[in-house]
Amino acid sequence: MSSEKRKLISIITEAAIEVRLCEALTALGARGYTVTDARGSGSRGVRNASWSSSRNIRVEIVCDEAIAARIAEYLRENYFEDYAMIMFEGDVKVLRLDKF
Amino acid sequence: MSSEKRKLISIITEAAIEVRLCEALTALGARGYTVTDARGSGSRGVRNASWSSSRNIRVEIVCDEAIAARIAEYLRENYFEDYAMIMFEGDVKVLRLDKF
Amino acid sequence: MSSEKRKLISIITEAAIEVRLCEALTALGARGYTVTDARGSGSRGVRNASWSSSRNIRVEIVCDEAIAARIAEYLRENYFEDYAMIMFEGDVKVLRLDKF
Amino acid sequence: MDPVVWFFLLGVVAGVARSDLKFPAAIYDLLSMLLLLTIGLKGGVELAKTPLAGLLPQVLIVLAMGLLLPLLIFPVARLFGRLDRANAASVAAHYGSVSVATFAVGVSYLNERNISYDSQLPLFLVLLEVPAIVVGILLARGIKVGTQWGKLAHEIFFGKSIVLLVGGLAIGWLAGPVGIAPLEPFFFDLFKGVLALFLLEMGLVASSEFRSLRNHGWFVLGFGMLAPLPLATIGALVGWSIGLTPGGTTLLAVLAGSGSYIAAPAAMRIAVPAANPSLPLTMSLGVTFPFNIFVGIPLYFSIAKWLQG
Amino acid sequence: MDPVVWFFLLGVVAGVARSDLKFPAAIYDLLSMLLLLTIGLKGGVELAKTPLAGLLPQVLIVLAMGLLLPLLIFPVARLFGRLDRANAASVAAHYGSVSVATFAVGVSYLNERNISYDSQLPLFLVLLEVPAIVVGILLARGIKVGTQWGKLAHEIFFGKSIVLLVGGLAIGWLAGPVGIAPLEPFFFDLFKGVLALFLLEMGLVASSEFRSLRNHGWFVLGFGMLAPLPLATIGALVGWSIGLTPGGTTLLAVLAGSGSYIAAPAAMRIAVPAANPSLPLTMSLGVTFPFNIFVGIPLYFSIAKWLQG
Amino acid sequence: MDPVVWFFLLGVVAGVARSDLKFPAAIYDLLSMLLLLTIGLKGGVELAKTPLAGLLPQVLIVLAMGLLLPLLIFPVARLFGRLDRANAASVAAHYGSVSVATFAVGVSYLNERNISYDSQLPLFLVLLEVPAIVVGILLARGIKVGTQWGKLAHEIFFGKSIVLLVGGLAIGWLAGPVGIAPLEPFFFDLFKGVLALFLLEMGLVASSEFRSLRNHGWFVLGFGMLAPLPLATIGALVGWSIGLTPGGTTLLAVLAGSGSYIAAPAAMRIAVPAANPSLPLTMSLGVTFPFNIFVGIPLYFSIAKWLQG
Ligand SMILES: Nc1ncnc2c1ncn2[C@@H]1O[C@H](COP(=O)(O)O)[C@@H](O)[C@H]1O
Ligand SMILES: Nc1ncnc2c1ncn2[C@@H]1O[C@H](COP(=O)(O)O)[C@@H](O)[C@H]1O
Ligand SMILES: Nc1ncnc2c1ncn2[C@@H]1O[C@H](COP(=O)(O)O)[C@@H](O)[C@H]1O
Ligand code: NA
Ligand code: NA
Ligand code: NA
Repeated sequence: MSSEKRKLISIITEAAIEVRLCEALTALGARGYTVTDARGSGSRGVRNASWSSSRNIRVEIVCDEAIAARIAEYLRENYFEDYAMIMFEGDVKVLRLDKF
Repeated sequence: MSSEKRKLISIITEAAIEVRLCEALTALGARGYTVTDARGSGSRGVRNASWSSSRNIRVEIVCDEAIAARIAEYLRENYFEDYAMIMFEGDVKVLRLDKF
Repeated sequence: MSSEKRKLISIITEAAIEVRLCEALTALGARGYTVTDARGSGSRGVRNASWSSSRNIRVEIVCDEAIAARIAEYLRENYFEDYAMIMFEGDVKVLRLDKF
Repeated sequence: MDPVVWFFLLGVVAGVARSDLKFPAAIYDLLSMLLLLTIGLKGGVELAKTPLAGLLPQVLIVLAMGLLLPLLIFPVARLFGRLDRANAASVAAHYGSVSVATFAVGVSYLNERNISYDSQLPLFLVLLEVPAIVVGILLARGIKVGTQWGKLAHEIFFGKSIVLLVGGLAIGWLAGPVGIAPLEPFFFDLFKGVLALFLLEMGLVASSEFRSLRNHGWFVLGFGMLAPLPLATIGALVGWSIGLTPGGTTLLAVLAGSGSYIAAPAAMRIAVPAANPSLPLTMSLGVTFPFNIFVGIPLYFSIAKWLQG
Repeated sequence: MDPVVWFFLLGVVAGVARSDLKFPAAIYDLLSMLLLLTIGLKGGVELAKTPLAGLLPQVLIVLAMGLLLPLLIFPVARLFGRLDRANAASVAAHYGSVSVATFAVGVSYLNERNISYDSQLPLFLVLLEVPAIVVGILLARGIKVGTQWGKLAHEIFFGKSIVLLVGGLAIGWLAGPVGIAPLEPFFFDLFKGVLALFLLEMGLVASSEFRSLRNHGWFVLGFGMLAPLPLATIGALVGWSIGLTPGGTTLLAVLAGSGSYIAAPAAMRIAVPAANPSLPLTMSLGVTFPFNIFVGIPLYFSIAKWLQG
Repeated sequence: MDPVVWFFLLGVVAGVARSDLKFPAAIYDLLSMLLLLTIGLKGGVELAKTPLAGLLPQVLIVLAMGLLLPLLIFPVARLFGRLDRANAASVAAHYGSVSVATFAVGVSYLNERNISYDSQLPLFLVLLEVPAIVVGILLARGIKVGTQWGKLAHEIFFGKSIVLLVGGLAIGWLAGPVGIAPLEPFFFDLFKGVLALFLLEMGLVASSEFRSLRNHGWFVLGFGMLAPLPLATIGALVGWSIGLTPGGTTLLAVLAGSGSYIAAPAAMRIAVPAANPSLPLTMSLGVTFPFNIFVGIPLYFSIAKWLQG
């Protein structure tokens, strides 16, 4: 199968910043992204999604190494300090190369 | 821990085809699948889930290499051209081998 | 980017045990976890989320090898036999090491 | 103007202004379920009051109209829209079928003016939903072998909107006015409010369709604006010919002149994958729906009156 | 027939026909919350009108019944169902406990016929929910050491259905008829409609339970059909012996003859993991619930009338 | 006591007892949407009855109050709370802005006692929502260059709560009492019930805020308890000075004395990331809201009556 390696970036953060974050991702060169609603717990305590300000989202971006690095850099500079946010990166094989 | 390598297939596509897609996956030999609701953006534009026809789903299948290849093949033939869809594949270690 | 390898544990199981499971994860040393609602199908049949007792959740934990092993061990002992549950483990690179 | 229409405008404004106002999917599902069930129930209760005997001829004529409309639309879409076969067929299916929300606005338009309409109209709504979709699929695929017609038919006839409309009709008919009474506060008294919220959501979606207008070129705008009137006129003529009241004639015109955006999109997406789903949706939701609730409905009403008198 | 029951049938038909009609989880949660709160509120308002003094003996007898029923069911499930200890205990817990929706249908059955019932029935509903679950857990686990009884008790008594029922009762009782008045349009007037939607969803679920019937063998079908009558008769006798009205006696029979599918499944899943959750659910939702709303309730009512005179 | 307040208590009890009762996010969204829309609609209908001409001076004074309040709160938070600039500004924004739910409870408090209030109050609610947020942002960031003021302003003015409040106002005003009539069963008759459910959810959230109280130290508790009265007094004085009725004066006091937990948190989270979002939320939801509905509202009402003579 004609496939190739890409990075899968997963960001879990506050729903409040969804719009701005997704705009930024596109600006940083991501060809697309996927968002799912989530809840959870971490260093900033339990965020259980019942009240609007305690909702999480899980944003996933499939992209190449360069963009992945740019996104990581951007998040560290703009969000890590002030927002409930984690980010991790995995390796994936994709089809439809043109799309990523 | 008695575990072994498997593939984790992730498909992000239009909610409209959930039923048919899941039937197909089972037919292709997948022992199971997991579906979560999603929204996102890609080459076919923003799909923000508010209106029924603009909803995405995220389908995940843990399976062996052979079935993974069959699924990829099947999607390329039947869905890639006409549907908003991406697919990527990662490596995972599983417990309960019997189940995959 | 100052990053390091961690394990990403994914557990897909019955929503009924969310509270207890998350308590256990914290007790086992996980610094955090993320939960999303899901539906799916597997050896225990179709769980399509319409009725409260047929809902699934997808729990993800980013943690180090040791904790990952402990979680796997714990699940095998306490849940695998009686509950609809699968678990798989992948490799991820994380930022904000302090958090995991 | 009917206040519910203001909610549509509010949605449009919020959407155009890129407000973060958004309906959770679950709420949209609830609202559309209530809309469909209530229209069915109301129709069933009305039907229960009237003898079904004489209805058969009317039913057949309306069904015939449902089969005819897409056949008229298809060539237009092919010629003037220069659309390929699949997309032209999809447009035919959408506009041959009906818009439940437009119908609801039409009903509330008549209620505001205390104009009664024939009890079989909701039945006609149900009858008109499916045929055009079937014709559209045939136009797109031909009688290809290998097509799982059984499966398709099943997906169309047991799609949720049909099930809720028909189910509501049946329950309303079986229970009758007396039996339904205890359900009225929930289904009937709240109807206007549920419709208002649904229109608010539709406004939000319509606003995003506006944006995709330019991607689609002039035909989408043109067809969305110009098709309703002739189509509605056919509906009005049929209504008049089968002897409906002015109110009933208006609503049949509304049904003929409106484009589906619930049943048809779902069915076409599965049956005709090659058709671009956003094209007919932009037409029916972004252009025709606003046109109908602001201009169409009053216009069709005057046509109906003129025909009758 | 009570129109709300038609909605259950509609759900069954849609489910059996594999329609794509589906309730979002959030809507199911809303409907069940409203159901529980409203039943509680109604009960509380009624209680506020009556002196609680004389109630204690009745309360104790009803509680005793709640402890007795599972003890009767357990051996039956062991012997005839050849179920292992955990599963037999789970069945005992489900059928010893009560079905809120069946109760609601029973209430609306009586309302349709303008038959009044004793104001303490909703209180009895609450009282009967828990004991059987506790007994069931004890039957399954024995007084094992290591069991976190405190934690379990907490999860049972503060489970959402109990909290909403008891909370509703308390609020209704504290506010009284006058205080509740402004809440009536939302909670009371809409109740029938909310119940109808809930039954539609239950029909969808029941239809999928039908399918798993064959996996479970004859006992599930047999027990689901045959258990309600004797259990309900016990309830009717108790109701009669503590001097309830025919209406009240009917409802107590309904409570005894119905199987839980909200509180019990949740509790047993955590407390008795070894028990197959689908077994009692298929029984209570796939067999007993339909039996009760179509056959049982009228039957129990005639038993109640016969007992009274 | 107003029954809706019992629902808040029920939520608190359930939350403190760590019940698994939880509102789906979609339901919370629906309830808050209905709350905002209804308050807007009611206000608009009232406004439609009264000449807007004389209103302008009042409007300006109320806006001035909205700009003043945060400027008073900021130094207090800096000095006594020893909060850094961002957090002090955030507190100022939250308490300078208003709490829609507290206003709703205030309205229902007056209705219970058949006390009328001036028709422009909902308008004032809208007017008071935004200014404090803007001031708060300015206090936090200063007139920094590089701040995308346009984008910020857009996010604040087209935030969903503003859109729904203003939209409701506009529709209510345009439609007027007659036009809105058909929407009353849904929006107005159900209002009390919707508010009750919303307060139940708020109780659940408040209970979790109680837990984080200790993380925040005494200032949060102290400010949450002591700030409302002086702030409300300012509101009452303003109300009295512009000649509002006792009812209207009470509600203006309620607005001044309550802290926002919908619009302000959303805006501050984006505009002042450095501010800890949980701090003002714990204050306004965990301390001030309960204080206001149990102690504040009656107190403000007596102040209002006393002022009036
Ligand atoms: N170790 C972890 N594994 C999985 N998810 C996590 C982890 N830590 C944090 N999260 C998620 O990220 C969100 C923000 O994390 P934090 O900034 O640590 O509060 C939490 O609410 C969780 O949903
Ligand atoms: N690069 C990407 N990363 C993550 N998700 C994507 C990406 N591209 C597309 N998607 C998701 O896949 C869906 C369909 O993609 P497309 O066919 O490109 O429109 C989108 O709506 C997104 O939810
Ligand atoms: N092979 C698989 N791939 C993805 N998800 C699965 C798989 N098998 C099971 N699941 C998920 O795990 C849940 C429980 O699995 P089971 O215990 O096999 O019934 C199912 O309801 C699915 O959501
Ligand atoms: Na049409
Ligand atoms: Na029972
Ligand atoms: Na304030």
